[in-house]
Formats: sequence, structure tokens, C-alpha cells
Amino acid sequence: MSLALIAALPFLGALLPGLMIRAGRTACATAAGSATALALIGLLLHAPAVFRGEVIQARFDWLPALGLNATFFLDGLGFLFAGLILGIGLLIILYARFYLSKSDPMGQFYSYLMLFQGAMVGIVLSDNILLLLIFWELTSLSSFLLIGYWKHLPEGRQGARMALAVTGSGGLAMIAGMLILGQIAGSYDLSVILTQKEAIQASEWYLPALILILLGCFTKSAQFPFHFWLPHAMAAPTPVSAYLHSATMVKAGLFLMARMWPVLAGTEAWFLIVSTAGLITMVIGAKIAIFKDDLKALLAFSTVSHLGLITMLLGLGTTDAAVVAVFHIINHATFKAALFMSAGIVDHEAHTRDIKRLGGLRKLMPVTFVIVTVASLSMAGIPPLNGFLSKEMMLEEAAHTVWWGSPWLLAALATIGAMFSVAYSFRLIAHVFLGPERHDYPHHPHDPGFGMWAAPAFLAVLVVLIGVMPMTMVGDLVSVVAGAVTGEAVPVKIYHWHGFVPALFLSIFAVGAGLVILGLHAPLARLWDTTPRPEAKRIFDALVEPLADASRAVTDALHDGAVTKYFAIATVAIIAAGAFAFWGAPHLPGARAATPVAPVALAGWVLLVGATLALFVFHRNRLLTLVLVGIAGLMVSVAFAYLSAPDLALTQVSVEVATIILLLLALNFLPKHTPVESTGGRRLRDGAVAAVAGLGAGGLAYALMMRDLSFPTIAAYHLENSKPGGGGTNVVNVILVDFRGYDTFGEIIVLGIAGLVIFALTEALLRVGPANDRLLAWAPDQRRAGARHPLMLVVATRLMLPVALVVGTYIFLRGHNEPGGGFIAGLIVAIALVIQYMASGFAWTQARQRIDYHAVIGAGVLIAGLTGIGAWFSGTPFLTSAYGYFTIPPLEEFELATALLFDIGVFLTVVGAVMLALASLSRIAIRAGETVNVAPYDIEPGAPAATGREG
Amino acid sequence: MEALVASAIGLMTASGIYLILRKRTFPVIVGLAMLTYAVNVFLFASGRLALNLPPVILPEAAGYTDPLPQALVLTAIVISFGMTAVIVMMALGAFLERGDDRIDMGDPPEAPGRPEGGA
Amino acid sequence: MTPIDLALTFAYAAFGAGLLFNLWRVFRAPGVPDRILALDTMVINVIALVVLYGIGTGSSAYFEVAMLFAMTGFVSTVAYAKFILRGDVIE
Amino acid sequence: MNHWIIAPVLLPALLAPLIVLSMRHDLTLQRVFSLAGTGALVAISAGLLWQSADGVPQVYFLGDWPAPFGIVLVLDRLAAVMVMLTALLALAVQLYAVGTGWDARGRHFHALFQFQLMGICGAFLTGDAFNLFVFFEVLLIASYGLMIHGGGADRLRAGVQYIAYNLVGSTLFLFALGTVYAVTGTLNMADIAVRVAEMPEGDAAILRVAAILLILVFAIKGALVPLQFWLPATYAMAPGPVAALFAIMTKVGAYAIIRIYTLAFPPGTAATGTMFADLLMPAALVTLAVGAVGVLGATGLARQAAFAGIASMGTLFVAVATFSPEGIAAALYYLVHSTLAGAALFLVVDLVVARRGSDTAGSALPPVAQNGLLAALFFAAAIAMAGMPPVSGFVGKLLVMDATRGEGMALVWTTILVTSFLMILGFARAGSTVFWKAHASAPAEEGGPAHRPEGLALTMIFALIAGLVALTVAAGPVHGFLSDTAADLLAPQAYIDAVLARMGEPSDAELKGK
Amino acid sequence: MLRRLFPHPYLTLLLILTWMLLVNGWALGSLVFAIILGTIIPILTAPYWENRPHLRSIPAMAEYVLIVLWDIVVSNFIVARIVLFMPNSQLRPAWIAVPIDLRTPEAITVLAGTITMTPGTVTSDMSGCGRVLLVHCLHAPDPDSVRDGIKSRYEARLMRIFE
Amino acid sequence: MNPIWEYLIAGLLVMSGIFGIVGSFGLIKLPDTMTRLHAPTKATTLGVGGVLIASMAHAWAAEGVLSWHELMITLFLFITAPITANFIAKAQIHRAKVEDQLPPTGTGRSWATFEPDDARNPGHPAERSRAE
Ligand code: NA
Ligand code: NA
Repeated sequence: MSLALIAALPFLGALLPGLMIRAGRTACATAAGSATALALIGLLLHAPAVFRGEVIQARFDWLPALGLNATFFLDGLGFLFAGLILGIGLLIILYARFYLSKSDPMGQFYSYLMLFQGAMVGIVLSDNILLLLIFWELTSLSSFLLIGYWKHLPEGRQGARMALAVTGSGGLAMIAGMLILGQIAGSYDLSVILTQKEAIQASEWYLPALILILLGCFTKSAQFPFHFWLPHAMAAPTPVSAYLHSATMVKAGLFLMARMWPVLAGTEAWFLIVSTAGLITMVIGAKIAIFKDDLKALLAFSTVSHLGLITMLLGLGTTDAAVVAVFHIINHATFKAALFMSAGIVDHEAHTRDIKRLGGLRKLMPVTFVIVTVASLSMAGIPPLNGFLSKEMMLEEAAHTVWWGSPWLLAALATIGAMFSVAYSFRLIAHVFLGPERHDYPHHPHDPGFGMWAAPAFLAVLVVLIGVMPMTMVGDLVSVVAGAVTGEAVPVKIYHWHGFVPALFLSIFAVGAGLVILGLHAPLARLWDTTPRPEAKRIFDALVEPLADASRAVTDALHDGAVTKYFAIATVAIIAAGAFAFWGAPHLPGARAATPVAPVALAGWVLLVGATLALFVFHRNRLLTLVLVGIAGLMVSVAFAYLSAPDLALTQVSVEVATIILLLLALNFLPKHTPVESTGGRRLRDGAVAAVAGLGAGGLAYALMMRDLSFPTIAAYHLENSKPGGGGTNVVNVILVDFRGYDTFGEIIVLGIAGLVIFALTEALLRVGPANDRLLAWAPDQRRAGARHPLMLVVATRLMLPVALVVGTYIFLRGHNEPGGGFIAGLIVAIALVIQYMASGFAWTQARQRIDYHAVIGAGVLIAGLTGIGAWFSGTPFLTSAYGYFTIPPLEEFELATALLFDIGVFLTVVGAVMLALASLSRIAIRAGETVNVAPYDIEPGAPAATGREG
Repeated sequence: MEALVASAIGLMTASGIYLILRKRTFPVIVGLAMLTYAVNVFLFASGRLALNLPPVILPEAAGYTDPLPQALVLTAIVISFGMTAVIVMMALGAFLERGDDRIDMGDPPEAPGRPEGGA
Repeated sequence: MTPIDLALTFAYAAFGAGLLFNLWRVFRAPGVPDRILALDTMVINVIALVVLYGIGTGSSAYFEVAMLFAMTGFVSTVAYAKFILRGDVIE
Repeated sequence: MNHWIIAPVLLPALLAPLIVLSMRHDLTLQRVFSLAGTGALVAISAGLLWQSADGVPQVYFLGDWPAPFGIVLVLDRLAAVMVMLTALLALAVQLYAVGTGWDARGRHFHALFQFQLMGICGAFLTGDAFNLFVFFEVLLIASYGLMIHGGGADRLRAGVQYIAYNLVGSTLFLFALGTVYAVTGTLNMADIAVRVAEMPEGDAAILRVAAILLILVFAIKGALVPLQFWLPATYAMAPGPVAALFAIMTKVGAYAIIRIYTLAFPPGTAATGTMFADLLMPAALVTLAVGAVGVLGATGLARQAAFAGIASMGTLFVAVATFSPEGIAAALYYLVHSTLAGAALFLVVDLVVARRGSDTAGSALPPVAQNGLLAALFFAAAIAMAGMPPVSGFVGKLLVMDATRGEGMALVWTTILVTSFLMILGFARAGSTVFWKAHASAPAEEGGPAHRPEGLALTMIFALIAGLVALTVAAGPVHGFLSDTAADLLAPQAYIDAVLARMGEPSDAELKGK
Repeated sequence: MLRRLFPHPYLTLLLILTWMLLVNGWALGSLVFAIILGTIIPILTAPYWENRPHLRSIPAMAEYVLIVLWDIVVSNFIVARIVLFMPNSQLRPAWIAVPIDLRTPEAITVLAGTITMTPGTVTSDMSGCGRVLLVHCLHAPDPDSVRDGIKSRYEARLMRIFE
Repeated sequence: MNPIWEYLIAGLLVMSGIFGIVGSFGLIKLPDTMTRLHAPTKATTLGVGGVLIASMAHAWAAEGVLSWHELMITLFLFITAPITANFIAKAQIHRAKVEDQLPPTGTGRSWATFEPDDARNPGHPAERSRAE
């Protein structure tokens, strides 16, 4: 079976339980189990080849540009781990089927579990370190889901987060390390990297890479000082703990250290870092385990300790130590998984894992007792079980290693570790199963059904078999794995009896001392409890919570919704960037002659500047502010007219008045005064920011105006071709409707959208809600005069509306050749309508106005768009114009241009949008209780007592 | 003339910036309007200044000013008009929904009752 | 300088000075109606200046500008006044 | 002349007024037409993408005017990819909006949505700097309407801020364009490129100012620190589907930077040199940091998603700042990824918030309907945004890291990895509280407040995540295409030649003169 | 029929005149177009101008226009003199109420406008019933004569034109 | 150009200038808002009117073109000036609350500006306040 398929099967298996949860729990388990079994079979089919020392490979190009490829390879190491992952996985699946209760969502569980399994298999089969990283982080994520599986437990949530934080961050460090490694080796393929020992170890980046990779390994394998997350992950359901935290995930770090051993090991740095971390972990983990009353916590720290042991062995960097490490990996997997499952059984049966509430289970749960005893003895290193074998070999290695300059320090510490190991192993047997039967178990325990104990029992049998006949059982395996680790053929010899070597004495001492510790457990435990010591969760919380709090504080302080602050920051940033850019390169001041200043222009300037400066002083009086803005706008239009831009003047002034009316309509409801809210300092700061911004803008403008263009402007073409190409003499208009008609198309759409947005917003405001309530309760905040529709204005508008329509038509038609055009004409007509509204009121006017402004907008945009599309029929691009001169005798020749049709679209959109906006504001006023008139004016001198006319 | 135009641009920019740094929607909108004036004149000025040379093709014309910036400014004026209309309406909506016209989020809502009046 | 040029200069100066007076009144006024009046007068003066500019340059391109100033000036003056009177400009 | 190039602009531009004109009172009709339009847009974009694959830029001369005198649309690989991405995202988001009934909570949703698409597609296709401004405005004003769709006090105030901030941005854009025109005398981007390359030294300072103002405009759109402030409240307050659609809006800023600073101001430009890279890289790193810190510190899922968006822009700009083929290719890959992922995240959050009735991640409420499913979707989207395996975010991050190898690598990598950590932590905290802690207050089985299963909405989230998976699986070919795109961008002569091909042809004036 | 086609014949004339003024030149085409506009626009805007007034006497109108124009010129000199040469302390501003007999809104408007445009008077308001105008005088040592002047010089003529 | 025309136009311009500045000067000089209202609405009207006539005359004299569109502006100003004045006056008497200084209307009704806001015109029973 292809390696890729083996790696993929668990992922496929992850999909099934989620999809078929309705088919039942057993079906889920079967699906998961089948996928696992299939993968396992596929793996085992490769066994002969692996044992022959062959390396099986599979390769699919994925992202070759990056060097990320779906490349797999299988050698002894991978085979061992894949076998462990899949084999134990199969057992866990079986076990979990019976362990989980009916209320647990089992489909989810198996999905997560298979996801995890797939990730693990992926790690051990990857030949590409980028691919490996993907699987690596995936194990962190899937373990997060599994640890937090019991969602209602706060410990589960916290444990999951802690595990994710620690292993995830380690994984991130590893990404950096691996990328560096890949760079040094010139490839991200392991099979290449593993041949580059010299290059890697000679690189200046070796140490950073090593540290970063080890960070990943240590966090994952819960090595000191990252061991603290593991016990908290025990909040997970037992099958998860058994699988992740004893058999597989925590060994991923070991796997990787073993995998990278050929290129990373053998240096002083490797030796010191890895062996030290391992040794400390081994001792500390074991010591803590002794005093843990939670069965799973005890096992967890025991696991930490054993992982430390293996790490230490890998750290020693010798081939022999590597062999022992491999052997212990196998042994630990067997006895620890059995113990975990047994602990789960106890928990499941007695409804507690607290050792203090247990004891005397020997008779009640004989089968479990036997399994636990066998596994514990192995863990304690009692002959002839497999744990004994590897422990002996470890002590032997330790006794021959010089560490931190001392020939005996390593052995001594290792022995202490072994001693603690004996103590907690026996405690497990003694305090849970031995002693008198109790009557206060939370639930009366008895052995579970076969389905639940089958898996641990099988493992216990393995413990015995490997212990009794190691070479038969695992000799070849250890050999081939160790060969894969070290990269060379390794002869493996595992003996029960090594002779009277130091290891034997150390071992005997360890067992004896361990038993003594167990005997003194009660007083020691009291001492332990009273000894202050760092508590991992508190430390972690003390790191993470402040980090989260600080993040919140920073985020909320930065993004506090104070948009005025945002503006200030943006302004300063823009000025600073502009200044940086300007002073970073040579600048040649312009040499253009200045345009002469007429005194009257100076007067206009005084008005503009005066009104602008007055804004600083008067801006709190909002009505006055509008007057000042009006002056500024007026002067800008005058300036446009003066500076040869009549079209701009026309547009500016008509937009101006529409804007003022809009603002007045809104100001009716808004406060009429802006209160003083800023401190003097803030105003000063704002003033300074504003002043610098003004200097920048003005300075830039001056610099531009005073220099000649270094290139001819493209506008020369527009001037030249306006008449012959566009059929119009007003070049600005021809640019708008022809050369750059597409801009104008976008522009009218902006206007149309504005109308729609305003309408939609009005609808939203007038729905039931606070705005509507506020409007219904609204009372004018100023005294109101009596005359709403003064007669003189009404009469005047009767003349003005038709006249303005004529003017609008005129401005529209002449636009192509003289200043004017659809936009200005639209505004003129809109303004004329507005006068009508102002004079006779909204309702009266609206009643005479059968046009829907939505339709006007829609029609406008459509006409403009379809005019543009019309060009397609002559095979030319969108918006290609055509024009011609026509004569209808006796009239003079006149011109017709498609641009005119386009301009009608512009015209309609402008009218529709402006009127829709103003009409929307009027609707708000009506909701606020404005009277709705049906007569054109209030005062009717001609009808003293008569009834009103219907409108 | 260039100095006058440039200084006017600068002052309008400054007043616009000052106003958008106020804490109420209304001055901010007015500030944006001033910024719009400023940038429209700026954009216009990018075609350099010319007196009495409107870009309307005439046989006797002495020359023409650059028409392109004018067209751009026209587009910009129209667009900013649409934008102003929308923000005015939205500011009004926000005021009606909340009862105050503060623009910053963090500021506490005003005490219930009528906002202060009088111009 | 022709008499027309001289007269034009005088008229420019007169209406330009008028603008400055208007600005003064905008700044120093007892109430908003005065300011609106000043703004309205300003528009009138501007119209005059635009037409004068048209005479001075001999161009008719500025006529529409003056016309539109007249139209919009009227509308905005009425709108401001209506605001003071009623609050609601369109009711 | 290939009229299809303008179809992504014209189709929505004409559909929207049609909807306003003739079906504004009939939501069903609006849905049918609008969805059909977006579907057609997907098909057209696919066709354009296929056409662009030969690497020859196609130019559409609007009004039949030769460039640089008229406006041109340019279809190259980059434009095609962006339009395609927009169309796909739009279809998913629109179906989601229909599925959840979001589109019925206010007026003119579909018309505004179509206009929004028009604006975005127009921005991607245009070859003219000022026209880019116009289409920015189109997409912005449509976004204002969509952002406040449905109304509400907080949303409106956030809307006011959003508009105000962007109006400042638009003002800046015009300042920049004015400066550009004042020194180059042209608006066509290819023509600008030609003239910038020949710019006399005395104009260098002003040219630099122009270029820097322009990049700041795009930085606002792209939420680059210190111009990112508008984003969190906007995205958090916007209706879910709108926030999801906005995932492409920040990318418009990124697109513009990629386009203009490879075409007109490439790294070799005398006046500007490496100025942009020098400024962009630190800003991008800080953006990434601000976003990641925000993900960890955000109160509320929507806000968290918004900060994730900022972080993704940071990552994207880190890659852009290299201005190398590898970097741009990585940036484009990450762009596609983060658009889909960001949208998925916003949609999940929208469903969750709607069902919980609250968006405070800190509070434990009873579990919502389909808690498990939503949790799974949330984690999938969060993982993607955090750049974790197995989906494309991780591949994207690897690409970005790979592209930033070399000098300064330590800082860049550290930032990327540390921020990843912060984001993982943040998402894990929020997710476990929202989806898991819920069970603590009501340890009953699934259920919670009764809620209509929104099959269509869920399907769309699945579709987006499926898109991420596809992006991951097909990383090779996708990245290949994007590498070609990046290569095109960094060798812009073909683009320039295509656009200016008709520059020398006789004008109407010359023809009439004969 | 004719009434519907030309709801306001004077308006039609005014619009034709307006167009010709705008075009600022003479062309047959312009006139044709002006007539088209002068026909269409009054029809479009007819709903806004119900009950059009009847103008009785064209010569009276002409007379009125000339008188008012003359008065405007005179008023300008009067006001200019007051502004330039009269100290503020000697100024005698006054409010006067002018009861009017006109009932047609158009006529009242013309009267009010005339008052404003002529010597030293501004129509400031109207009574709630529309029968009295409030006029402000810039300098009116004898307010009653001003009121009588308004009634005899303007209102009487307007009565002849409109009612 | 015919010197008569020249002096005529120049005279018109000078006259306009004088009236123009008088109007604006009155705005400064006169003592209160109501009196100030007189100055610009009249003087400036003739000021602009003079300029417009000068413009027509100039077009005729200088180019031989009959330019009459200036009449449009004149017409427009004559229609609008009284209304502008009326509105500003109303705004002023409303703001300044000068009701007690005004002569009585003699009709039993108040001046329109001082009529109560909610006074429904008896002539218009159909007027109503409503919320949509
Ligand atoms: Na009310
Ligand atoms: Na985003």
C-alpha cells in the first residue's frame, strides 16, 4: 500500500464518523477502526522490506516551487512509530467505544481522534520537513480538540488551551528551525537533509536551528521546562490521555529527535541541551508522580519522567544510547498505555481517579488488578519485565557517561529517577488495589466487560513477552529502528543478565530506596504538601493571562473608537511620510513665472482666507459655520471662474447650494451648538497638526504650480481632438462625456448609489426603533415662526420653476460646446424643484410630482450605460461616441451627438439622486411631526372664510 | 497668484484638519467639506494657473488652460457631493438612534433629554 | 488706459471693497440675519465682479456663472432664513 | 476588441439600476436577478482568467481613444485573478445573505451589492490612475450603504466613522493624483511608468511625495498600520455577509500597491529607489503584530475576526514589501487565501452571533443550535486565518517566510511566528469559551434556542472552506500561475507596450487636417 | 383645448423670451425650439400654478413697470444719500402697517416686491390673514404719508391690472 | 469704439461701482439690522443692474453684437431681491422678538411671523399633523 495512502487513510476515517453518527456508536467505532486497521495492514505489508533495511518511498509533487512536496518515506524508525500509532490507535478506538457514555458525541470524538492519528502517521512518514511541519501543527490542533472534548469541564478547556499554547508555540519555533535547516541543506527533503551532517553542523545557523527545533520537540514531549502542560491535558477523556499523552503525541518530540539524530546529534550543544533537559525531566517528573493522588496525573508525570529518560539517552549521542532509547520507547508504549487504560477502567467503574478514595480494589476488580500489576512492575523496572531491560541498559549507559565534567553525576541522577519510578509504580499497586476493601467508593466497582479490558490486557501480555524474550519479540525491530536512527547498521543484544556491572547495583539500590519512599509516603506527602513549589498552571496563567490582558489593554487603547484620534494619527503619519519622501531626494525649485495678482483677486483671497480662519473661531456655532463654509465655497467658485474654469465655477456653486440645504435639513435635528469638549492642550495639539498639514498641502501646491512640466501633458491631445474627434468645443465637457466618459459613468453611479443609500437609511430609521421613537417625541429646539410657506415666495416660484427648467435645458444643450452640461443642468433643475419644495412644502409638491426618484436614478444610469454599449453595434468599444450635423430646413444646422444621450443619463441621475436625498430628509421631518400641507401657502388673502381647495 | 492659491489651499486644509479633529459629527463633516474644497483647488492647480484662457475652442483664442484637471475636479466635486450627502444622512441617523452626535465611540452617551439648543 | 479701463478698475475696486465690507459684517454681527444679509450682498457683489470680468476680457464665457450665482445665492439665502424661522427648510 | 473585458464592470453596473428601476418592491425577483448576475460574473471571470493565462495583456480602449489619452482597461493575469476571486467570494456571500435573510433586513441590498461588485471589478481592471480613484469611490460608497444595511445605533456610528475616515483617504488620493499629474502630465498608469523612468532629477523630490501619498492611500484601504484604525469597528459592526464581502476590500488596497509599485515605481526607479520596501516592511510587521495582539485581546468574535483580517494584511504586505518574484507570488497566494478565509470566518461568526444573540466572547451563554458544527467551522476558519495547517494559510505563511529569506530574516520570521502564536491563543480562548463553556451553563445536549437551520448559509461557509482546501491541494498549479503573474508584474514592459500600442496612431485632428 | 395646451400663455411668452435671451442671438431654429419649450414646460409645471391670475390691462402694466423702474432709480439715490451723508443719529426708521385691498396672491406679491424695491421701504411681513403688509422704512419722519403713497401710487394701479 | 459709447459705458461702470460700494458700506454703517437691510437690497441692485447694462453696451459697442442675455440676470435679481429681503426681515423680527415694537395689524390676527406655530389656518381644515 502506498505510504501516502497509509497517511491518508486516517483522514478519510476522520470523515466517516462525523458523517455517520446517526448510524450509531458501534458503526462509528467500526468505521474508525476499519480505517485504522486497513492502514495498519498496509504498514505491516511493508514490514519485510523494512526489516530487510530497505527504505520505501512515495512522492507527489505539491508545491515544488517552495520545496513542499507530499513525499513520504518509511524506514525502521518510521515503521516503529507508525506501528505504535496505528496499533495503539486501534486499541484505543475499541476501548473508547465502551468508555464513552451515551451523552458524549461519539462521532465528533472519533473524527478528532482519527484526525490526530492521521497527523501522527503523517509526521512519522514524512520525507519532507515542510510536510512534517504541517502534520506536526495538526497534531497540536487535533489534540486541542480532543483535550477539550468534555466541553463542560473548565479544566478541559484550560488544559486544551495550555497544551495548544505550549505545543503550538513550540511547533512555530520548529517551523523557523526547519526552514533554516532546509536552507542550509538546500532542500526540505529529509532524505537529503540527513546526508548533510557536515554542512549543517558547520553552519553558523546550526545552533539557532538546533534550539528552535528542540523547542518544538521539548514542548511536544513535555520536557523540562515545558513539562507542565501535560498533567493539565489529563482533563481529557482517558482514551485521549492514553493515546496522546502516553503512546503517541508526546513521543513525536522523541521521534523527531531520533529522526534528526544523524545530523543534529554529536555536537557539544546537542549533548548538553538534550541530555540535561532529559535528565532533569526524568527526575522531576518522577518525583512529582509520587505525590500525585489523581491516577491519571500520576501516570502523566510518570510519562514525563520516562520521556525524559529517553530524551537523555538520545542526548548522549552514542549509538548504544540510541539503541536503548529505541527499546525504551517500545517498552514504555506498552506498559504506559496499559496503565492508562486501566486507570480509565478504574475511573469508569469507581467514578473516581483519586487514589485517596480508592484502595482494596484487588478483589473487586481482579482482572484490572493483574493488568495494572504487570504494567506497574515493568514501569518500576522489575525483572523480567520489559521495563527492567531498558532501565538496566539506561543505567549502564549513564554509568559510563561524563556529564558536566563529572563521571558519576549522570548515573547518580538517573538512579534517583529510577528510585522515584519504583516508588510511584508500587504506590499505584499498593494504594489502589491492595489494602482493605472500602465501602465508600463513589460507585461500586467491578471489572468491566471484555471489550474494555481486552486492550490493556493485550498490552500487558506484550509487556511480559518482551520482558521474557526480548530478542525474539523486538530484537529485529530495535535493530532496524536503531539503524534508522543512527544511520548505520547497529547490532542489538538485549540481555537479562549483564553480570555484576554498576547498573545492577544502581538498579537494586533504586528498587530498595523506592520501596522505602513508598513506606514513608504519608509523612513525605505531608512534607510535600507543605513545601512551597511552583505550580505550573499558576505560572502559565501568570504568563498567559497578563499577555491576554495586555493584548486587550493595548488593543482597546489603540482602537478605542476615537476616530478623531485616528484622524490625528493618520494626519501625522501622512505628513511625516511626505516630509521623509521630500527631503530624501534632490529638489529643483520651479522656474515658472508667477501669474500676476490683481487687487480684486486679493480681495477674493482675503474673503476666502478670512472665512476659513473664522472657522477656527466660530465653528461651535453651527449655523454660522455653514455661512462661513458658504463663503469659502463661493470664493472657490469665483476663483475657478477667474482662473479660466467656468465649468468648475458652475458646478462648484450649484453643488454648494445643494450641500448647504442638505446640511440645514440635517442641522434642524442636530444640536445647534458644538460644546467645548477638548482641553486647551488638545486644541493646541490639533491646531499644530492642522497647521503642519496646511503648510504641507500649501507648500506642495506652490512647488507644483511654480514648475513647468518635464513632459508634454496628455491634455494637448484633448485640446487638439476635442472638436474633430469629440464634436464639441468645450474641451472639459468633451473630456467628461467622451475622452473620460468612463470616469463620468462611475461618477454618476456614485451619485446614484448615494441616493439609494440615503433612501435605505431613511427606511431603516423610520422603522420601529429608537430613532423612530425619538422622532415621534421630537420637539423643535428653537422658537418657530408662524409662516411656513410665505406667500411671496410661493408666487415667485411659480415663475421660477418654469424659467429654471428653461435655463436647465439651455445649460444642458450648450454643454458640449460651452460651459455647462448634464451635471450642472441636473443640479439647476434639482435646485428649481427644491425651491418649489421650500416654498410650498414637501407634501404639496410631492403630490404634484408623479415621478419616482428611484426610477429616475435607475433610468439615468441605464441610459448612460446603454448609450455606451450602443458603440458595440458599430464594432467599437464601450462609450465610443459619434456625432453628426443635421439640417431640417429652414432651420439652421444643428449637431447631434451620442455624447448628448450619455449626458441625459448624467442629468437624470443627478436630478434623481439629489431629489431622493432631499426627499428622504423631508420624510424624516414629517415623521417628526411636521405638518403636511395640502394648500400651496398658509395665507390666503382671497378666501377669508371659505373652505380650502383640495390639493 | 500662485502664492495666493497655495496659501488658500494650505489654510483650507488646515481648517479642515482642525475640524475633523473635533469630537462631534457636524464639525467633522464641515471639516471634510473644507478638505474637499482644498483638494479640489489643489487638483485644479496641478494644471497650473491661467487667466482668461478657458478651454473652449475658439478660433481667436490666445491659448488654453489645461482642461484635464478641470474635468478631474468636476468628477471629484460630484463624487464628494454624493459622499457628503451620505455622511450627513448617516450622521443624522446616528444622532437619532443614540441621542447624541459624538463621533468617538468610547465617549459616554449624553444624559437623556434634549441636546442643547440655540445658535 | 481707455476710460473704460479706468472705469473698470474703479468698479473692480468698488465691488472688491464691498466684499471686504461684507466679510467684516459676517464677522461682526449681532445675529445670524445680519450675516445672511452680508452673505447675500456678497453674492450680489460677486455677480457684479464676474460680469465686470466678462467686460474686461471681452468674453461671454462668464455669463452663465453670474446667472447661476444669482440663482443659487437666492436659494441659499432663503434656505438660511427659513432655517432661522422654522428650523425645517423643506416642510 | 474583446468586449468581455468590460463585462465584469458593466454587468453589475446595468443590473443594479435595473433592479432599482423595475424590481425594487419584489425581493424574490431581486434575488433571482442578482444571483443570476453574480453567477454570470463568475462565468465571465473564469473566461477572462482563462484568456489571461497566456500572459499577453489585453487592452480595452474605452471610447476608442488611444492610451494614454483615453481610459483603458487592462486584462492581465493579476487583474483576472482578482476579478475571479471577487466573483467567487461574491457568489458565496450573496447566497449566504439570501440564506440568512440578511438581504431582507433593509432596502436595496442587492442593488448596492451589484454596485459594490462593479466598483471592485472596475478597480482591478482599470489601467488609469484617476479612474482607479473613481472606482474606489464607487466601491466605497456602495460599501457605506452595505455597511449600515439594517441600521442600528452602533452600526450607524461606526458607519459615520468609516465614511469619515475614507473621505480623508479619498482626499489624500486626490492630493496624490494632483501631484502625480503635476509632475508627469499624464494619468495612464503605463504612461506614468514611462515618464517616471525618464523623470529629470530635479523633479525627484516631488515625484517621491506623489508616490508616497499614493501608497498611503492604498495603505488606508489595506489597513496598514498606522492607517488601520478604521477597520476593526467597521468590520465588526457591519452585517456578517457584508464584512465577509469586505474581505476583498482590503485586498483592493493590496492590489493597488502591487500594481502601481511594480509598474510605475518599480524598485529600480531612480527617484524612489527602495523607499517603499523600506517603509512597507516595518509597517507590515507592525500591522501583523497589531492584528495578532488584537486577535488575542479582542472582546467579541466579530472584532476578533476583524483583527485577524488586519493581521492577514500584515502578512500579505510583508511579502509584498520584498518586491521580488517570490515575494509577490507569495503575497498573491496569501491574498487569495486570506480573502476566502476571512470571509468564512466572518460568516461563521455571523451565524454564531445571530444564534447566541450576543457577541461577547467572554460570556458563557447556552450552546446554540448546531453548536458542534459551528464550532468545527469556526475552528476551521480560525485555523486558516491563524495560518495553521492543514489549510492554505500555512502554505501561504511558508511561502511568505521562504520569500523573506536572507537579510532581516530573523525579525520577519520571529514576527510571523510569534504573531501566529498569539492568534492561535486568541482563537483558542475565544472558541473554547463560546463553544465549550456554553456547555458548562447548560450541560444539556445540543439544542439551545430554537433556530431555523440555515442550510444555504452553512453550505456557503462549507464552500468557502472547501475553497481553502482546494487552494491547499492545488497549491502547486495555483502558485505556478501566481508566480507567472508575479513575473509579469516585475517585468512590466509587456504591459506598457500593450497599453501604449496605439499612442503613435494619427489622431482625429491629424486625419481631419489632411 | 387651447387652455390645456397653453395653461399660462403669458408664461409661454416669458419662456420663449427667456430662451431667446439665453441663446443671446437670433436664429430661426432657436425660436422653434423656444416655442417647443414654451409649450411643454408650462404644461409640465401647470400643477404648481393653479388659478392663474387674469391680467386685465397691458397698457396699465407697462405704465406700472415704467413708474417702478423710475422709482427704483430714485430710491437708489435716496438710499445712497442716507447711507453716505446722514448721521445715524438723524435716522428715523419706522414700522408701518399697510392694509391692502388686493386679494390676488400674484398682485400682493408684486406690490410687496415693489415696496421693497422703491424708496426706503422693505416689505417685512404680512398679517396672518394676508390683508396687511408690514413695511419697514429706512427714514420716515412721516410714516402715514409713506403708507398713503404706497396705496395710491402702486396698489391702485395693481387693482386695475389684476382685479 | 465710438468715444460716446466709451464714456457712456465708463459712466455706467462708475455709477455701478458707487452704488455697489454704497450698498456694502451701508451694511457696515447703518445702525441696526432692519435699516441695514435697505442698503444692499436696493443699492446693490442698481449696482449690478448698471454693470449688466454696461456689459450689454460694451458688447454692442466693441463687437457689434447684440448681447441681451444680461437681461436674464437683471430680471432674476428683480424677482428675487424682494423675497430675499422679506425672508431676512422675517428672520430678523423673529430672532429679535420685536413683536411689541410693531404696529398692530388691525385685523385681529397677528403678523404671520408671530402667529403661533400650531395655528391651523381656519381656511384650510384639510391641514393636519400626522405621522406617516
Ligand atoms: Na413629534
Ligand atoms: Na479583511
